[in-house]
Amino acid sequence: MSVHVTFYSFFRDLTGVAETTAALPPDSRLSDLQEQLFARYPQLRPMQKSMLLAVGVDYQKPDFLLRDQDQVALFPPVQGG
Amino acid sequence: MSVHVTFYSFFRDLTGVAETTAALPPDSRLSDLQEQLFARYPQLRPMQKSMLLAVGVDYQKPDFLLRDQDQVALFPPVQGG
Amino acid sequence: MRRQIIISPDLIDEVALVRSREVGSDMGAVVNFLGCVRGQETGNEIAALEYEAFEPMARHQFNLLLDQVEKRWPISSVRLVHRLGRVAVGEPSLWVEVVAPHRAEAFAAAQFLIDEMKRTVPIWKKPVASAVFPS
Amino acid sequence: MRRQIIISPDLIDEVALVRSREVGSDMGAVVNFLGCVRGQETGNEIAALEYEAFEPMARHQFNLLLDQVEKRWPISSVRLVHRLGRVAVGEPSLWVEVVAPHRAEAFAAAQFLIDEMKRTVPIWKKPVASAVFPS
Repeated sequence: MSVHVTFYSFFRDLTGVAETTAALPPDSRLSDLQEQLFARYPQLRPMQKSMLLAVGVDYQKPDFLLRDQDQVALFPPVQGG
Repeated sequence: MSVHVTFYSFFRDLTGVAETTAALPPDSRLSDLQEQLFARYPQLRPMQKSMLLAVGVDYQKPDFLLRDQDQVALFPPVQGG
Repeated sequence: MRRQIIISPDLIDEVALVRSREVGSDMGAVVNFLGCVRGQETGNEIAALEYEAFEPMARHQFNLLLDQVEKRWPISSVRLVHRLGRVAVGEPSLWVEVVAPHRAEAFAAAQFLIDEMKRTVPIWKKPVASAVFPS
Repeated sequence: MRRQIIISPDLIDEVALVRSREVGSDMGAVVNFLGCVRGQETGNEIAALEYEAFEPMARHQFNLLLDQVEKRWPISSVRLVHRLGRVAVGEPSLWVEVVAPHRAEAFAAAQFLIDEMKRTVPIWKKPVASAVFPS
């Protein structure tokens, strides 16, 4: 299956891209996607602890079970206001 | 000595006057003034517990020592806002 | 700390107050409170509240509260407007603005001011019943 | 509960917002918060902040917070404006208004919203140094 990934804030600077796609085996979780992205963009890995994960417009935890065509967003802590 | 007394809010309705004067012996306290006013306006006495007392523009307690020509104000709890 | 205390029968002109606000470049938070007259007072329908103040003392007591605010928080400006006389239901009777570096102190100071004002500033209100106040 | 959520690069037009306020006759309190860009960010002089949002998610997360506000307090209206893009020092980046029957709930809800927003609503800021932003 394939998911769509968007990076926000300085994660976009770290990866050099705003969006990408990832091919994953069935029953993959957000954590599997993270590992694949860390392999592709090693500079993201140190951000793992504070990294926020969303699927669609809702926050999800690393154990979230992905589905084909999910829209995933990865970003650092928010700073509105 | 003589002090000037002003009533505010419904104390004015209770006494029927906005202002009055009171003659007092030297070394009188606010509590002495209160007693004289209660004698003159008995309908004020039930208000004693919640009554606020000011001399000039500052709150004072019943044991406050009055001086000739003091400007005293008597009023119920405040309700601004 | 900039201070402005207005006790007046005039309508509160929020737009003019917003336009005359001064926020220094080190100030990050403005908290504004507006108290409006509600249509019910202790269960009875009313048309307005009639406000009365012992004005010089009210001004002095507001200033004593502002002295405390100035000591407790790094506030750059407090502006206060309290109306007198007849204030119709829905109209504001009180307008308070606090400008501070951060929001926590702006919120704390604004709430402190309003709470204490209701304890110490000699202003009173009297309900005006609906029937005697044609709209 | 009336809700308005605006996430936009436009200047925050406070006067228009004040004029479009709706306060029912049973509402006694309006709390308004304005967050302004300060001239220093973590010790460095800046000229502006550049705000970015994941907009559909930001709007959804704001709505989730408003759902909580609606459950916890008898609020009649919440209006929120957050700017995007470059916001110069001294300009407001955030405007929040809460209308409630009494001041305690209006203050509580406004503070809850701002605190939680800073935890959950996907908006980020980047300082713009003074030198690269001629005034």
